[in-house]
Amino acid sequence: MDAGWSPSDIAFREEVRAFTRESLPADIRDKVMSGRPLARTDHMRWQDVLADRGWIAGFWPQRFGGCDWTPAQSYIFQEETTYAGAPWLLPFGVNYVGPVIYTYGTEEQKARHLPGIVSNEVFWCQGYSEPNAGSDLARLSTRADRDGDSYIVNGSKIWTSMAHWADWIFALVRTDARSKPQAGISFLLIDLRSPGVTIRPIRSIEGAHHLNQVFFDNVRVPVENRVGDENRGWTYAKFLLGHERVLSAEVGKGKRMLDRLRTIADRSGIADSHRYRERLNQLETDLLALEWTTLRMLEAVMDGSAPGYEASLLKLRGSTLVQAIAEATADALGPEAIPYDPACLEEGTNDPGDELARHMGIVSEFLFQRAPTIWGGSNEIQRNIISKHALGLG
Amino acid sequence: MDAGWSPSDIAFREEVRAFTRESLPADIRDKVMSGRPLARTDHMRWQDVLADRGWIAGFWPQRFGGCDWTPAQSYIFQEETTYAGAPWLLPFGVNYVGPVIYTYGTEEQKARHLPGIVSNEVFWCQGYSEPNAGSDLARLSTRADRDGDSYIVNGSKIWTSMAHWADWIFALVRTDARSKPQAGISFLLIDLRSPGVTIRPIRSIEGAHHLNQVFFDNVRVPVENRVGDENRGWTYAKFLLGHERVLSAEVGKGKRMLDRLRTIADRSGIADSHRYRERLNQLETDLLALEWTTLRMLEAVMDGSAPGYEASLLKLRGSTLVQAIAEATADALGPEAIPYDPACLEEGTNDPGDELARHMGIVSEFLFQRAPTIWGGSNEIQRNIISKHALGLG
Amino acid sequence: MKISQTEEQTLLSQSISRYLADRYDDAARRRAEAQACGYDRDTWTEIAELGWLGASVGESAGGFGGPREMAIVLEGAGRAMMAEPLVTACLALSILEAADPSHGSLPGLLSGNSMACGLAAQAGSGLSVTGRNGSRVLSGRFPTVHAGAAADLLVLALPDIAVALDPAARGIDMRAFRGMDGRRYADIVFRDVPLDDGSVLCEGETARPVADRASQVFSVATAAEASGIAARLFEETLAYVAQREQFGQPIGRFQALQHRLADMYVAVEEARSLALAAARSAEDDEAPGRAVSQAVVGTVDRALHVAKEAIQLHGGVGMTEDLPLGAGLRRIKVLQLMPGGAEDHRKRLTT
Amino acid sequence: MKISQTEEQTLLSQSISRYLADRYDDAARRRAEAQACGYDRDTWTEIAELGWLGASVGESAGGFGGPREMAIVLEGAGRAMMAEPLVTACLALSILEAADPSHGSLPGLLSGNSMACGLAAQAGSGLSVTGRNGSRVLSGRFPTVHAGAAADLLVLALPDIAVALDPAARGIDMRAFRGMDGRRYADIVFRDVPLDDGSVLCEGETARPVADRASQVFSVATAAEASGIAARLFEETLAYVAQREQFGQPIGRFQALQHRLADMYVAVEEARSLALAAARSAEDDEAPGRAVSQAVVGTVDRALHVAKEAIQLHGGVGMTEDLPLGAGLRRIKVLQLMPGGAEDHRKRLTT
Repeated sequence: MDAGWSPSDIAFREEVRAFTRESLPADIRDKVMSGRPLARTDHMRWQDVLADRGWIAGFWPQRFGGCDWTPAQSYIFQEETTYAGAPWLLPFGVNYVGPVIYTYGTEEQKARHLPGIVSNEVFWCQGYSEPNAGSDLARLSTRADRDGDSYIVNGSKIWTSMAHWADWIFALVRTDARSKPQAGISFLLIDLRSPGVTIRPIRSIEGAHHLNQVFFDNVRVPVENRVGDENRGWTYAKFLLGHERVLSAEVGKGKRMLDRLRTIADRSGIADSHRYRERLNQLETDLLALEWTTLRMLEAVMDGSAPGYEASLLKLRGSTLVQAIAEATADALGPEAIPYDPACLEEGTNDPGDELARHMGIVSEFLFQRAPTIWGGSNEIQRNIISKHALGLG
Repeated sequence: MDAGWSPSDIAFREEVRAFTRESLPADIRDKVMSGRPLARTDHMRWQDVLADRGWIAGFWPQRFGGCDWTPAQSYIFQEETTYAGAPWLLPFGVNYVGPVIYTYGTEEQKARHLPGIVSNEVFWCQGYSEPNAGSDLARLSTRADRDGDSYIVNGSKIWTSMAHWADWIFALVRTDARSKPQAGISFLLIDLRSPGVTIRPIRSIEGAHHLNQVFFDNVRVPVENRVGDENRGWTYAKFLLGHERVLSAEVGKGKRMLDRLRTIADRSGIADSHRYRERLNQLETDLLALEWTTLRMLEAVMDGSAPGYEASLLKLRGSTLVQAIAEATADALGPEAIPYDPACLEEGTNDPGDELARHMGIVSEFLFQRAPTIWGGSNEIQRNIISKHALGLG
Repeated sequence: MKISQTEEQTLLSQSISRYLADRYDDAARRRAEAQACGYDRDTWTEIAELGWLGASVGESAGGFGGPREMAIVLEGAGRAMMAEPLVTACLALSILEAADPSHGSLPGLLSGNSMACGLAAQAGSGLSVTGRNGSRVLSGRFPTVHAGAAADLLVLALPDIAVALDPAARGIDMRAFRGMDGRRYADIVFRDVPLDDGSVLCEGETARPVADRASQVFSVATAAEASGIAARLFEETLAYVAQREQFGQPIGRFQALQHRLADMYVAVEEARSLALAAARSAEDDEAPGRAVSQAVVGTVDRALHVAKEAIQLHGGVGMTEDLPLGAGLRRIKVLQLMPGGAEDHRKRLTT
Repeated sequence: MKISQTEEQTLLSQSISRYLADRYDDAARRRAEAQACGYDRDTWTEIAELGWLGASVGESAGGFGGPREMAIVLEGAGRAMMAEPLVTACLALSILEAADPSHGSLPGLLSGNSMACGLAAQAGSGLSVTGRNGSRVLSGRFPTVHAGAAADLLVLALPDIAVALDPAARGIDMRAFRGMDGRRYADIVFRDVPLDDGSVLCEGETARPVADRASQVFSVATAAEASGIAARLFEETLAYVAQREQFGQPIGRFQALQHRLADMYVAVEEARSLALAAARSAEDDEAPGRAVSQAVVGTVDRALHVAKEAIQLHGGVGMTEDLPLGAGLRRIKVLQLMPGGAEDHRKRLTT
């Protein structure tokens, strides 16, 4: 079905497809395709390839190292690379902190931090959630007390993905305890090598280590590392949350996962079972709906009529769908899914020739995919946003 | 599976089964089995049969005309008669107002009203809901102003099932507008032949007329028709809502409806389709769960350990299940379900020999069964009750 | 990039909405249903004049649109739950367009002076054409033809032949009935109906794409109507929960209901997306494929969910004919169960 | 009328709860999982002394219970997500009871000094006994035997024969592995394993009821364990939402969550009812029927729903191994996918 792409969009899609086919290392692709965990070096190797091509931050303005991609191009890039088995392009630098810096940062901050993101030399992570502040960021209690030209930061951040791999963290911290909870928050850039930073790994239910708790014990952060005004960090955080979320629908990923489901079902002999067919048909239909909803929202973003809550709609459905595909894939393995030990996921064999290791990736992904309906604003929060903003139910 | 019934319970079940087999008129049974609408006379004929046997109000104390049935006997009676195709024993007199009168009424009220219920001579209906007071009875605004030995009633009641067939209505009315919403309400018995009463029929989505709006225009009601204290009607209403609800699970009805679904599927040739089998299996499993939950709750009621919210649990699941069976049955008809005109339901042919008329009953029931999840405290209200009272979530 | 609609399509959509808002409320629907033929002939002429029928075919056939424009018309009709036989009439026009765009009946049909019912093979059973050349006869049955008894022409697209028949022709038997959606249907049986040269629109190799087209258009129309109904039932519910007060506030303030409304909203948006996907596929003149069947199943499933939730969240009043919710549920059930409807597509997709 | 449990059964249930509360927290489970054999042998002896194993068989075999008592034990074990191989051990005891209640191994098994794995035919594949009388051999495979490598005895119930074998016997091949639920399993392959008179428990006509019994007991145990896990996960969630504060109040005050918790509560109650139905059916010694299969499917489906909701409603912390939610989800997935598990029952019910 023709989605109404322009000729230049179609040409761009071909370009991305050809580039990915040629440039994505086979071993990385194989890990992604089989759901096995990626090492830091896997992410970095692929992102280096993109950096060389100038495609790390394609949607950024050219003057900051981007390509001025339209939302359609960003979408095409994500869909094509993801479908082809490229690793998730880690969003912490390029999608999250980068746009905040080039929108609200000082010239010095832009000069210091943007090049490292575009060149894939600096690895960022995000410090928003705290043990007592999950969905409710207004409750956050990590303090930054002014001391001359520095802030002294104390507290901790949790669910910090990839913090153990990161160089820097951008964090929301409380700089004024007396004002209303949403006010009094500032947006700080913190070098993770600073004295007083400790990182505790958190083991996830699928056996992987990607989550962390980051502790700040009298960590000294120069005031020049604050983005924007003091006590207005909430504004920048909200800007960030709304940024580029149309891409979150993960249509390419859904297609890739459905391909694998079909392959496994063919191999395991359940492809003829009616139950499997009903389920596959349901998932394919949901993906078709998600794809066309994404396209409609993309169009709205491009012609300036985007309702503003399109991200919530796509996040809600996209996360639910990849979750369902991941479970259907584990189920398609049947009893063969059982010989999987999450405790061995990270240290265990990752030899792609090992059939059990392949299954391990599939079961691991079934468990891991319980997360997308929680992170980035849980689906309950997304329903709140939709009912308040799209439906006006206040 | 042996549910642990006592020998006397087993004997009672045999007695009810034999009695129903012999005494339930075949034409009434046939209407019930095929889902066609019952006339007032159909209900009355069957209830006369029960009245003759002394089984209209079996669970009532003997001194008021009942049989002192245990909850187990009440359950057995309902399951057996319903499964055999007996009409729903209309609850307004026997289950609702009767127990309120013998618990809170005066000797005169007992003497005047109870015999008519037990003998099936007086037809009652229930006046709780109002256009602006559905789940929230505290909002009710039908007024009863004292005038000497009478109240003057003004206002209207809505969703009054069978009001057009009824002789009397029991109604909640506001007798004190100044006190808190839950207070200031009284429980009145009103003769529907009183001057100033008008009944407007409401056509339901399945084409039947069972709902009504009852208007009161300066209706004079003797003060002696008030049950219990003035302004304490809320207490009696709550007593009534909690009364005998363990029976609401409708296990017998579910079994009867599943029998019909199987028959129709066999006839329509879909019995071999996997989709139908999955659905049937799901419904059968849900019914098995409902039945054993009902039995567990029944045991708890009898040994005095009932948690108090068992009615909500059973109502929630029972209503959802009969709704699902009714829809599966319409779906099993496939395209043959289409030639059904709700506008002709009441006046249309009820000749059981007419195949279309049989289908009419099935489609009508699919539509009608959207109601049980709404009436008697919607399922949303039941979830509120469970979360507050069973789960303590306040 | 033009994904959802062009400016012209937006204008069409707005004009439809205006007409429906001004002229077609629930009372109008009920009056239409009460007519002997099951719809209102004045309305029919009006909407024909407004171009609703011309929207479904291209200029070569005297119209100005195609599948996407037809879908816009049917989404509007679904929203208003119109009793008028738009699906069947658009289907007839599309078959004529594909088989014989200069067919003499087209001007009269487009102006609303006459009405044709289109019959796609997937809605029929036991269809056969026997005999050779001058002496062929058609047999078979279409059990659920909307407004069949009011048709001036029956236009059939079978895999090997497309024909246009006078409903009064020998061998055509009709039994009219009202369906659960309140509409008039005919159960049409063809028994050895002679096919003369005048009735044959095309045959042999050229008939297959016509039949494919009919199947495609029927699916697009079904998805579009279901998506319109879903949108309407959702809007009714949203308006209701915003004004209905219980426990001291509008019930739309209760979070449990808000989350269910959010899910209804998502279902409506997805139904719209799926209906669009189906229309775009037909625009590209693709053969009827898996995705189009999925679009039909997906929109009808979502519309059914929305209809049930609409009734539940309205409470008692949702069970009454005072509101159009029951009508919506009944119509969606027909779209699900009718021959060639969502269940048939699901069967094809899963077996 | 005694539907759910007798006084003795209530006492048993209370004693189990007490032991688990005192002695078996999540850390104990992790320690047990970390043992080479996959469970803790001291715990095994303790619970044997408390009568947990004796609960599954009647007096003739040296125990004091039956299927309902076994279900009570397994519901408790499910609640604690115990790593100890109770299902397989109870199954072995039940087969021995049905086939040869005076079998010499029983006292040692009941006291916990030794451990036997029971193998019901539904969990195996390619099972066959060939040859006649003195020279019969057994072949086949049981791919997922909990704690198989730690067994002192393997007790098999096949339709025509029941046997008890030394795991070290010639022709028995074991490959040990850890499953996604963190437990130790063995993939056991029997290749022409000679069956001497000492290993045969019963055969021919008398073997069928033994095999039926094994099948029944396996189902009862699966349903009971799933129902226990569901109850535990629900309780964890209820406690969490009551104390976790966000937006100025415990999240359990938010109505959308309340309604989902109400549905979880209903699922847990129904799982309990279905597990009870299965146990009562086995108590009455009925042949394995549709209802028992439905009870397995129904409890596992409900437990799976509860596990997913438990993780979702916990948010981030639900995704970590700091809580037992992931362990619960993984165990339920095993009960669903294992040979003879819920999916196999569903297949039987729907094809």
